[in-house]
Amino acid sequence: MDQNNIDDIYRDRVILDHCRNPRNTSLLDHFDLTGDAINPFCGDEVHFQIGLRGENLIERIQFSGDGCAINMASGSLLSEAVTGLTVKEATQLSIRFVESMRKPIGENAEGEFIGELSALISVKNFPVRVKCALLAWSALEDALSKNKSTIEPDSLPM
Amino acid sequence: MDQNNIDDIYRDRVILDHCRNPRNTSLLDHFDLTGDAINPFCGDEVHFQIGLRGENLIERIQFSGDGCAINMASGSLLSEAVTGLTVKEATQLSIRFVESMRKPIGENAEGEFIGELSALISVKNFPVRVKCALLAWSALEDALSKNKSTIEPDSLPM
Amino acid sequence: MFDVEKIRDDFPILSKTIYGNPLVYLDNAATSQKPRQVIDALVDYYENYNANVHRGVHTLSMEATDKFEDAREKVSTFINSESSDLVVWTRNASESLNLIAYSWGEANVHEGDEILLTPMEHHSNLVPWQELARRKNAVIKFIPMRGNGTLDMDKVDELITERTVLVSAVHMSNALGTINPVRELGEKAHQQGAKFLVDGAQSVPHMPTNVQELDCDFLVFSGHKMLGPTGIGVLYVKRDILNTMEPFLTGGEMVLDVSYQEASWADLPMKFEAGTPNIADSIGLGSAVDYLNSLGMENVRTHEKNLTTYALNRFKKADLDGMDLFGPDDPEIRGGVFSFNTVDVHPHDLGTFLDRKGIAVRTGHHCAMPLVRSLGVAATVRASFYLYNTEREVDILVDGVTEALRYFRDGSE
Amino acid sequence: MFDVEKIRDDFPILSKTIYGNPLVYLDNAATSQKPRQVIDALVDYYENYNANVHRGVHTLSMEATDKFEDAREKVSTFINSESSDLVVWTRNASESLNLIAYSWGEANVHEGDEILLTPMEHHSNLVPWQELARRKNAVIKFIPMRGNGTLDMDKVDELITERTVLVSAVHMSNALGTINPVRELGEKAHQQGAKFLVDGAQSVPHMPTNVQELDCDFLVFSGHKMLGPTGIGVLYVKRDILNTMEPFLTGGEMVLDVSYQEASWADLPMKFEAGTPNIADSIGLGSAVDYLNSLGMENVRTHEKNLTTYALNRFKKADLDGMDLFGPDDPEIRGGVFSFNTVDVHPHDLGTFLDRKGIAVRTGHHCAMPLVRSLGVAATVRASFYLYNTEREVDILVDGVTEALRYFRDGSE
Ligand SMILES: Cc1ncc(COP(=O)(O)O)c(C=O)c1O
Ligand SMILES: Cc1ncc(COP(=O)(O)O)c(C=O)c1O
Repeated sequence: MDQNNIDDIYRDRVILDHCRNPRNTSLLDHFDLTGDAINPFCGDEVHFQIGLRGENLIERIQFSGDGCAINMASGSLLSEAVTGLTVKEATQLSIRFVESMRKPIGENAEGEFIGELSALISVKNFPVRVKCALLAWSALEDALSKNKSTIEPDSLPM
Repeated sequence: MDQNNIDDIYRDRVILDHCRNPRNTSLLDHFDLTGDAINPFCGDEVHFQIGLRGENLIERIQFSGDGCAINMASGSLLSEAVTGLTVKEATQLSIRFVESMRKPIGENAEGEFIGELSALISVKNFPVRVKCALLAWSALEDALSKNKSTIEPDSLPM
Repeated sequence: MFDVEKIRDDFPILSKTIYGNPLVYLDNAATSQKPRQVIDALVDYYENYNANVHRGVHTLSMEATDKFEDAREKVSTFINSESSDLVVWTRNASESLNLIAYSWGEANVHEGDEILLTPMEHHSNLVPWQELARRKNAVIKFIPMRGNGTLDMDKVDELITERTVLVSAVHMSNALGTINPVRELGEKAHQQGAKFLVDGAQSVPHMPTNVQELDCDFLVFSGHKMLGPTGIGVLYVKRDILNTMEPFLTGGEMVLDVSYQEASWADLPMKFEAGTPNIADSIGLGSAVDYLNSLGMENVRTHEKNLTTYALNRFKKADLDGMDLFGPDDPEIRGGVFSFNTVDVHPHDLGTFLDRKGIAVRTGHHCAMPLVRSLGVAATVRASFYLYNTEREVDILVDGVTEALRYFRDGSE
Repeated sequence: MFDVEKIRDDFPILSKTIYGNPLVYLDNAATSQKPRQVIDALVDYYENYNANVHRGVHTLSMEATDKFEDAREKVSTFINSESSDLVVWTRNASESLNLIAYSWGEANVHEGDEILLTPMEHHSNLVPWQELARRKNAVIKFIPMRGNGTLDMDKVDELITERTVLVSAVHMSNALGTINPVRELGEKAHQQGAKFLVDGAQSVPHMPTNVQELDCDFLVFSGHKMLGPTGIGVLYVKRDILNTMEPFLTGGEMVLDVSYQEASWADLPMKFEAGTPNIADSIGLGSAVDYLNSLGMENVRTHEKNLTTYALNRFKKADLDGMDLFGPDDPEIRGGVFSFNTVDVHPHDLGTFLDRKGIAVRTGHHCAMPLVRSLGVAATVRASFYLYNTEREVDILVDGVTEALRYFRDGSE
């Protein structure tokens, strides 16, 4: 049978791949920030540990979670995307990504996001699954917000 | 304009006539029974005083009330119809009339009731007004029920 | 443009005849008729995307959820609410009022507290407060009314005291047509720290409504009186207050998390909506709002004001013997509601007479028994207009009443 | 005769396609689809006799009142109630349950009293009792369940004590399909003087219901799950109990007499129906009952039992690796509800996959969170049947699930 339809969401198998083999799952020995998010409706969970270099650079990140393919892939993809970013850059990426997911389809191009994150943006075609893709970003925000006191005021999310 | 439609209910002007000139309205000097009924929704009221001959014969009846044409006509027509009946006969007439009013249209002939009462039966064509026609009968039942102790058991309404 | 004849074409029922006469529907304060567009919205829902809303992953459920929440958004914008999560679906204005009385009232009304009402409240904005006052030993007071059916606003300042926790007032009276100065009332309530509730059951359908301008804490209204289906009503509550309110009905849909021991609540507005909502009729009300917007609520109000002016003049000219028309005679503070009594002819008889001519009016106490009694009558006849009514229909009404009086008085024709 | 293909023709939505595939609607436990007859009844109401009910003297109002009360009569007969004045209209089963919890519960449940439930209750038959118990310091107990998703009836005798005031049980579980022995439960409740409530939200649509035979004190159900419109539900209460119950919502329609000081109540059932009722949808539910009667509820049950047997066999034969099907495997005590979990594939992913094939199933906790958690999962996929479903559709479902498992496990097709 024709699987094209299904591939809208599990496009290029990126999501499926990240879901089956999530990246950055090894627990960190040392970490500076932790963040969690839970969706009680479906029981999905995401947890992050973040190890910083200095006060600002996300050097290492550990992802663990439980839930649907989109949730798992989102956590895994996100962990790759923010590695090497400053806290400020990660915060901005998060804001931009969440906004983009919430905009009506067509108002922004997937092209805004490069690499594998653009696969995640395609979840917009399944509005009811958008929250699955956003749970990991909530956990990230949770983690980054705990860094508030140590980061420069202008890097705070608006 | 064609008034035929309206005359369904105010047929032969009997109702209109009884409403404008209700019968048996003079207060009685002596009476044995009183009965009242009120419809709080429309504020209509009916009151009867009944004077018996012996323990059973309705010799005189006084009607007073307030309300719509059908209510007033019903009280007036009823007062005429029961004068001269025994309590038992009046009770039976009341049961028969109320039943007849509640039956679907067509299930009994108006002819069941002779004379002016048959005008009242035609109110059935206006189901929403049936309760206007029945209020007086409630007041009659109220009065007759107070005679319970004095009448033979078999004359009680079922 | 507001073209009443074109509008009438949208309402299938308006082409009906009653006993051979064209229907003249003047019972709009009881419920309005529905345009084709609203009926079609219901049919479209049931034929094309009927499904239970929220959390369904299948296409129909997603579509139903979107349209259901769209409708909430439309209603929210219609009353200029800050946000659609302050708009709670109920069955009708009555349920909205009960929700407030149970959820806000139980927590905020205490012994000796005062609730200030007007004497022209519908039973639905009276009895729930009587019951609450009984449970709490609170006190209900009423703003006195002037002879012409308007509130005596001079008395309000002394009636609102520091014990007053709620002032609740009908915006437009369904029994008299009076349009009350709710903005002023609200200011006075707030000056004393009381909450302010507007019963918009008769105003929202007939004039522009702006909750932020009104600055009301609560607004209630019913869909069925504003071209919408039966079975759907609205409660708007200011965010600060809605946030503090405990749920009213509990169960499915309104929970966040449930264990065998306890439950926590979903976000606004779902926290106040237990069980499968009235999906179709919410969407139907959304479509009614679209229809009203397409006409413009200012235009609706203007049309009805013109009709009211016309009717006031026609009744005055007819100069009907023994006819008492209640309510203010200034169309600026009167909606298209004509309640009257005729000496000698009982309202029921008049109602039946008019019905036989195709004219649908209401007779009775209009769910405002104490008010109608205070007018010295047990019932009135009420003709009430809406956007599809015409001057021609006012003529038919006035002629019908004239004829009825003649008929009942002397049996002549 | 029960001809499923002919029946399907009555449901406009069933000819829809989803992503190019014919709609296979298997989300009936959430809400049912509606036949043309029911949709037509709504349209007929709005186009021909829409008016507010009760006490209107005009033709439309009389007709609306008649049809509205006819519908109540139909529903009453459908459940074999002694009389239609024991049938109260609500919005849905959830509101019916809240009405009982507030009106009967507030007056009859006291500190230390016990309420006995099953572990498979829908949130709507759980949370209102939790809230009541919290207010009253009462105790909620649960009948233990056996591994196959049935109640351990052996434990009931010791659980119903003289402190038990209410036993409330779902007749058919919306999460497992289990049909509970409610008659037996009711007998045990009554032996100890407890009242007995049946949540018929899933049973009334799918099998004959006879309240006198069940001897239940309360029965609740929703119109939208039995071919009726959204927004209309039913509460049946035995006369002796209903007579003692105080009103729940107050306001218009439910009063007999109102003064500025106090109010008295209308007769049953209006005493429990405040405000303008959901007239159209009551009539729509009446029409749904006509439709169900025309098929015969015994035939509906037989059709669904056959479908359940067929599906049980098909799933067994497919022998899907890591698939857990919940609920009893005896079709005599199971409705057409198939809740399952698949190791490795999350219910949401499965739901989305099936949707793309036109198959509408529900995924989640089905408003029975504590039950679903006790199964050791956070969510299940649920396929639920109704009278218009076919064996062919069961095949499509089983094939779809099979394919999904393959796809998600190894990405092959
Ligand atoms: C067993 C059961 N009880 C109660 C309900 C609540 O029904 P409603 O949402 O229509 O109030 C449902 C509906 O999902 C149900 O399945
Ligand atoms: C002023 C006013 N308030 C409240 C209501 C109650 O509305 P509903 O019956 O739709 O609950 C009405 C309806 O008659 C009304 O006119």
